[in-house]
Amino acid sequence: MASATKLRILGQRSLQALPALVGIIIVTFVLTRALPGDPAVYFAGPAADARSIAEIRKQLGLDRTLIEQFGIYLRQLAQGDLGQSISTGQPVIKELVNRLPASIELTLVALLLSALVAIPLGILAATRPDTWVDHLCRFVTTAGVSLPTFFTGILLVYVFYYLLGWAPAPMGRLNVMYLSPPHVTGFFTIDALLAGDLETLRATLAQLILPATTLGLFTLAPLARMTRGSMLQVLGSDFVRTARAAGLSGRKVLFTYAFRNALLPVITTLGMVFSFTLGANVLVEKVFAWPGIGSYAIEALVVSDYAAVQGFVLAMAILFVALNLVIDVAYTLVDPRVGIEG
Amino acid sequence: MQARKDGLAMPVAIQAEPVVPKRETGVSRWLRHVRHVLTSNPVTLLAFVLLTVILSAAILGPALVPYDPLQTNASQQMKPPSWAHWFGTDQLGRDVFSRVVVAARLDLIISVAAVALSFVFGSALGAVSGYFGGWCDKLVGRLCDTIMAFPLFVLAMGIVAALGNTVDNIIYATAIINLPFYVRMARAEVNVRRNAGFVQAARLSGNSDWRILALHIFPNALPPMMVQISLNMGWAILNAAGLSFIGLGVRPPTPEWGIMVAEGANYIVSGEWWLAVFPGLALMLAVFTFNLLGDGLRDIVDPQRRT
Amino acid sequence: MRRRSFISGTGAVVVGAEMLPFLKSSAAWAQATDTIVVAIGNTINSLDLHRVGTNRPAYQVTINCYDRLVTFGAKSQPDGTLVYDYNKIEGELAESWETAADGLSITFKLKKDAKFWDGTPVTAEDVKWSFDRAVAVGGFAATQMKAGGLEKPEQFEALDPLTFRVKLLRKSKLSLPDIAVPVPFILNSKVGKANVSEKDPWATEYFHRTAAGSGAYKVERWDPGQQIVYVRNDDWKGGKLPAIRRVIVREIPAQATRRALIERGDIQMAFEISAKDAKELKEKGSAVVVGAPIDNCMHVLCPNFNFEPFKDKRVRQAIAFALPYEQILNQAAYGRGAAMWGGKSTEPADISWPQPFPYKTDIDKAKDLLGQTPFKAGFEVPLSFDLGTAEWGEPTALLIQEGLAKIGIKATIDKIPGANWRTVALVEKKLPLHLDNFGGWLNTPCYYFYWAYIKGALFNSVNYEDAEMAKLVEETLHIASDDPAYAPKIKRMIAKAFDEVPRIPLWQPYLDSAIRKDVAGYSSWYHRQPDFRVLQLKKA
Amino acid sequence: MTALPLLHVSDLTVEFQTRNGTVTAVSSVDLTVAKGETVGIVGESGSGKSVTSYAVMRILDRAGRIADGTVTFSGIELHNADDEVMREIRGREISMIFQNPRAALNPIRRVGEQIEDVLRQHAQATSRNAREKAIDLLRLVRINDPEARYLAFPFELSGGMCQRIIIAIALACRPRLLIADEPTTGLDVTTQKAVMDLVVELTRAREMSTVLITHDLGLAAQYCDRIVVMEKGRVVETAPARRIFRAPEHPYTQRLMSATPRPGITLRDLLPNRPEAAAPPPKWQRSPDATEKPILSVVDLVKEYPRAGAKARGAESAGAFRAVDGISFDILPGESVGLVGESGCGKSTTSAMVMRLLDPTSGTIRFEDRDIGAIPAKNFARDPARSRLQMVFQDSTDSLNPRFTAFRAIADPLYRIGGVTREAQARAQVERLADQVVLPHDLLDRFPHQLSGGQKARVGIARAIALEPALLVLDEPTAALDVSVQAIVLNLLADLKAELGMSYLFVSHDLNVVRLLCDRVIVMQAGRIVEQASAEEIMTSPRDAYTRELLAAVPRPPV
Repeated sequence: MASATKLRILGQRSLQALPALVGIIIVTFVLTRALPGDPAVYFAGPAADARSIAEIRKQLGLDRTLIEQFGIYLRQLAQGDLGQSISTGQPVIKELVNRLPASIELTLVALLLSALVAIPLGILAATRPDTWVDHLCRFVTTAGVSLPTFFTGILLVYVFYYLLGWAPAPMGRLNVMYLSPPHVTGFFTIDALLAGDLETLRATLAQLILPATTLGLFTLAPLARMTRGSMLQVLGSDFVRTARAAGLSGRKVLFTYAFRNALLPVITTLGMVFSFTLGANVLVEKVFAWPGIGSYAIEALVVSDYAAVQGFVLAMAILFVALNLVIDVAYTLVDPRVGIEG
Repeated sequence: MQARKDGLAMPVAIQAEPVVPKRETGVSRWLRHVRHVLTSNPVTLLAFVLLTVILSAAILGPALVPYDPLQTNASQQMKPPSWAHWFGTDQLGRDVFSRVVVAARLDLIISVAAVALSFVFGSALGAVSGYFGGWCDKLVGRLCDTIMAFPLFVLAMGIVAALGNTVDNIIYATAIINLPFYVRMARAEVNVRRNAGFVQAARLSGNSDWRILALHIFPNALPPMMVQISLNMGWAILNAAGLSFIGLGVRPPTPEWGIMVAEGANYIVSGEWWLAVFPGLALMLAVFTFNLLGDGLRDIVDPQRRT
Repeated sequence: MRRRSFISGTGAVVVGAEMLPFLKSSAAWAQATDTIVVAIGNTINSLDLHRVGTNRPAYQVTINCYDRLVTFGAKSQPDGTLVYDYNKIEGELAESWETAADGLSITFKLKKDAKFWDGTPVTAEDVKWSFDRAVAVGGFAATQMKAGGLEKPEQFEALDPLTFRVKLLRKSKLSLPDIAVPVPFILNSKVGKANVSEKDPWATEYFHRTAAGSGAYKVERWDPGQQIVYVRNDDWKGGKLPAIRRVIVREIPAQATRRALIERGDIQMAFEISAKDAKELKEKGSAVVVGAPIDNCMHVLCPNFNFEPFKDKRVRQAIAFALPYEQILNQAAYGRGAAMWGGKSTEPADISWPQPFPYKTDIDKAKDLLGQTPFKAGFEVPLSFDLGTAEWGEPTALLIQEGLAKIGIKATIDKIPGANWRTVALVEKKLPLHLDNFGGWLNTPCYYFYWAYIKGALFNSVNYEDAEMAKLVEETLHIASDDPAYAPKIKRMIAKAFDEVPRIPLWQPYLDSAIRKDVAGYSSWYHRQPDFRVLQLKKA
Repeated sequence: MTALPLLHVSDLTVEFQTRNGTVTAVSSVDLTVAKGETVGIVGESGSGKSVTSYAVMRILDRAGRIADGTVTFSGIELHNADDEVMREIRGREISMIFQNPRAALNPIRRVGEQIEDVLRQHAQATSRNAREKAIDLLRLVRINDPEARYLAFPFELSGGMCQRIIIAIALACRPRLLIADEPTTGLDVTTQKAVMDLVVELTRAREMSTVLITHDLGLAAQYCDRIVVMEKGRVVETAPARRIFRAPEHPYTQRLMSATPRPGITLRDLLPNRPEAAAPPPKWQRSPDATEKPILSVVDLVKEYPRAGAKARGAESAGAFRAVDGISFDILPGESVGLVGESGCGKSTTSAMVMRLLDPTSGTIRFEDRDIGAIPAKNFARDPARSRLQMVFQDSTDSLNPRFTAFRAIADPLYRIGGVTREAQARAQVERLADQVVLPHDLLDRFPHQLSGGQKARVGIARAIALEPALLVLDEPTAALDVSVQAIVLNLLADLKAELGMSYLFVSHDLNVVRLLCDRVIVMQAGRIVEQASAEEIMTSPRDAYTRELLAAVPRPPV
């Protein structure tokens, strides 16, 4: 009975996301139209006269009323057409498909790095609350979240690339001398592995390290904090006491009993941090010339590139919904109670 | 997504007899409590000391600094830190130290105003939807979902780009993207308390729903929200800095940490590290302070932590 | 279909023709001495200059991958750097050309052996199609063509496969130079015609993604927003075969990163670097800085005539005397520019343009001038600049703000994002006080005035209107520069510009790029794009 | 008593580091448990009984430590044994069961696996036969269909079943000593009896020793050989179970004894120094007068909840779950009616509806001749009847706003409904109320967490009577209190009723308590009233089977 219930719940959750998506579509449309500047003028290029601007306005459909424009946008959307970006001159959907894996790969690696550091730190702090270890953990992770990512990024580039020469040139996902691996998933690390090309894999990872560290530093604090908090709570709970009273080994108590329970809120945080990071890495992408959707969005926004901004936000929203679904699934896997108790 | 408190309940077995000294005035009792919170945790103490430093810079800064933060000086362009210019000078020969100190006020205003706005509106919406539930709850929930599904920084960028890059708009944008956090938190905190015994008791005492919400439930939801408030103050500053980095920050020549870091970041590679590093440190210190402040603030507002 | 990675690639737009195997290992790559890596700060958004919406950085594709009939030659600067020579027109696809006696037509003879990349010969039909396209598609291309008197397809005629004639509407000194600008580039019309549709008669969608020309470089790979890779067309007939076989142009948005890359030697060229980097790299010697003042271009402060106080000439002059020019040039442009102030006389000595205006920093005089006006108590005015030019715009604006404050004018600084800039500054022309950096492609003073001092002209963002000026421009625009009537009229124009200062010049900027020591042959162009065809790599 | 005790605790002192300095939770406790013996540790909250057991198991919080004394188990010194040794002993030699069984199990691990964990930790099973052994254990603790239950998660089991799982875990490795820390607190009496009987049966069969920690003297007396009474961290008396009831020696034990409700006594008997001399018990018990008009009349009251959750009970009606299923009863002026039943029987729902905090699905509630059931709960705050209907809540901690001082809590209804506007006026009235509930005035400025349980209960009562209501609903007002405090509060309630002439609707699970205070008793089961009679009748000659079962399950001290 449980699995069917759970499936139904997951279905409901994804349906619940629909109003939010509709909201996103409307808000984005209005927001982009509120952006200053006239794309027709921008599109017309330098030295365009009033007539050619008017022509282009017509061509872009900007001479119609907002309602009409919205209708056209919806119709195109229904056909899976996100329009064409002005700033890169490519169909938005294609750009997103190309760039999304870059952003996701970066974010995932960053989160992985971050989780690998933050979760053990959080556990360590929780097992020694209010000691110097705890304070140190808090201090270190908080320091990480206290710097603007672009600043950390440039600083890392300066030290590890410019001064020390340890890191490769911050020129995107792969150094110029490498060829991107055969496209399967769009994740260079995975594609390189699939192709068995270890050298490209190494090069890809090398490019990833600095931006991922930059982002990872930023996400350390929420993860460590949540891990510590929920571990503390679980370690103080009755069932951990029962387990200890039953003589289970410290390792078993800490991991099988305490940590698995403490993981639940950590998963939620991880999901939130993921979507937050995906949105926030726009700045990091800019510093590292990372061809992700974040840098794409910034450029698009600055030049009032309606289609690109709309496409980007929509993609992010869908991703966000999908992510929540993944969290729900993860939650369901870890917690048998999902859907049974409120 | 539920909010969990990370506090640890007191060991079950030791409910030591509450010891309360004789009659005290509310203020002195509160001060004693504050002192206790501060001394019990070195990190919190540090945070409050830093906060004092930042606050005094914000209040007294313009009176204290050695130079006019806006005064350019052709002969003092890009000078490294020295006795005359502790933090060096920038491209236009302005004194970086003076600018960093004076910027404290604006940055504090941005973060406090943004957080205050999102706190007031967010917690009010959240409290109402958590208490009354029903269509109001649904509506507010959808609103939050919509905001949350946006990549938040990009939403802030969009708002500032659309409305124009003034301090006011930066504050509004920051407030809007922080809104859902308060809504959800207030909703959750109110929701768990809406049928608590003391709320029922308040109903029996003839309190109206609004009064119960405002005077009985809401104040009790405050302590956990304090943590969120202080975290968000830090975010607000970082957010403003990020906006500056892409050129949507406050207008020059107003000194602001974010814009100074953003502009200075371009000079790191060419060796003028002081342009970005000092405002960066100030910014980090402020964000750091706010982040560490949370637990302390929560303990101060929470009467249960009082002895 | 997923075999060769860079064909299916991550959405790479790849041009057909021969595929050279990419070197996979870094060691092998480092040995490749005929490849350079170039960093640019902007995005190339199309391969087709004619297409509406193509941005300025994309012009480099046209310059390197397509040929024109004619182009400008080059000359050496005193410091050894090369710049284009406006007065020297050379053939690219044209072997020779002849202007009719009445000056109303030019006949071009094409090079016999010139071939497109697909091996088909370049014919006059292709030229005709390309010219027709340039005037027909509209937008910037048509506007630029019009400046040279090239407006209608009927003007263009393919006499025989190797002869092409342009009929001119009027005799103009601008016509031939206008044929030498990047706009009238020659596309492979056979490929083009094969890809037209009813909605798209000029195959803009096709050429947007695919280049098909006869130029020195082929587009090997284009990842929009990331990089473009050029590979040499060994069969090029337009000029001397380029020395560099492959050029990889990477888009690196962060300026600090570009600087780090060039200093570390991971790239061979950082195109369009900031004035500060130029100055410092030059001093440091960690890279070679190449650059020259941009012809016919000035950074100016524009007081808008729509704004009441600026209608008064004395207010504008007062401002021109209040600006801290020296400081601006040193602190905002790091000295990388030619002074445009401190002219000796209110009458221009010659017709060179741009030339220093007879103003200098003189606060007393400024106060005096302002004191004669109803605005002696001062006023408030927003001072705007384009966010995209914040690099120099912001410090300049700050210094101007300070200078104006000294005579009681309170300026508030307003950064305007790129998208909005063109709308409010150039189209609506409603910014009261702003910075501008217009430069004319065709290097004559009348051309500059045509764009910037005539009512309604795009770059006349101050709404300056003067009947005499309009008449002078009209009279000088097309006549030859050695015409005896020309110089006096130009002098009059410049004198008016001195006196009425609708645009207050600050300095003439440089276009600087940084190259590694082993790269040679860089040449600066009015169109502010890199020309990779002339570069060489010195063997270590 | 055998010569060598299995467990010997000597001079044990446990200290905790708190913000207010060091607190000594247990001081100089001596305790022995012989082989096969069942020892009860009895005491009220804060007596240190649980801490003593934690110290024996060495599972004190980080803040706590054994400051002094020795703990010897079968010759091994536990107080300074290293962690390795202790892990071997825990679960294998000494095991422990806790109160709140549901929370004591890992919520996201199958119960079978949790049993296996222990078996395998102590090498009682291999990966091959662990499952089999775990199922055997489930069978041992009388869990039906153990193969299926092996796969269950704790949330899928009832509280009683969870406690059986805990027992299975505790007994898995055949330990020699079982420490049961309030094992049945929070369980219904019938479940409590079943669980305790099971524990006794299993430990006896295995010749195990047992330490039963409880606040319930009756329970201890019924199941223990010997009883240790603790007060404020010290052992005040140790004696065989029978003797301690017959002839308690220590004054504290005597107080505890007398305060424990039991058949055949009156309310005043609960108090240690019977104040008969000072004030004879008021005539508060009244005989029902059929002609009198009831103050409250409930007819066919129904409350349905939509079946969102997969609640097992009441699953027959497809659409909704009926928490209260058509009940009718009256309360006469000045009458005290008890509403008794086990958890989930609908008694709290009923009281909430009567209180107009909850809207009934159908049925009428007539109060003082008005159908107040028709007035929506959310509007009732402004109804004139509001002041006439008040309530004392079960959990006095939960029912006091943590941010309100005692004064503000009591003054709140005075300001809101009582028409008081001035601070001085409120102060005077609150102080008068404080006097009525015997609450020292200096406590009025404290926050709830600075008050003891009894004090909080008094604040709650003072608040409830501030408006001089006609009907007071008492929802398990003493359930969370120690017996000695309960005794005082119950007497206080009786006095107040006599003084103010209120009617009481007393909701409780404890028949012994109800009997003491109530004229009439209503017994509820599964949303229905199964029996309604005078208190004496119910106690002496219950008619309904369920009532009889309830009565039988109440622990009876050997008087």
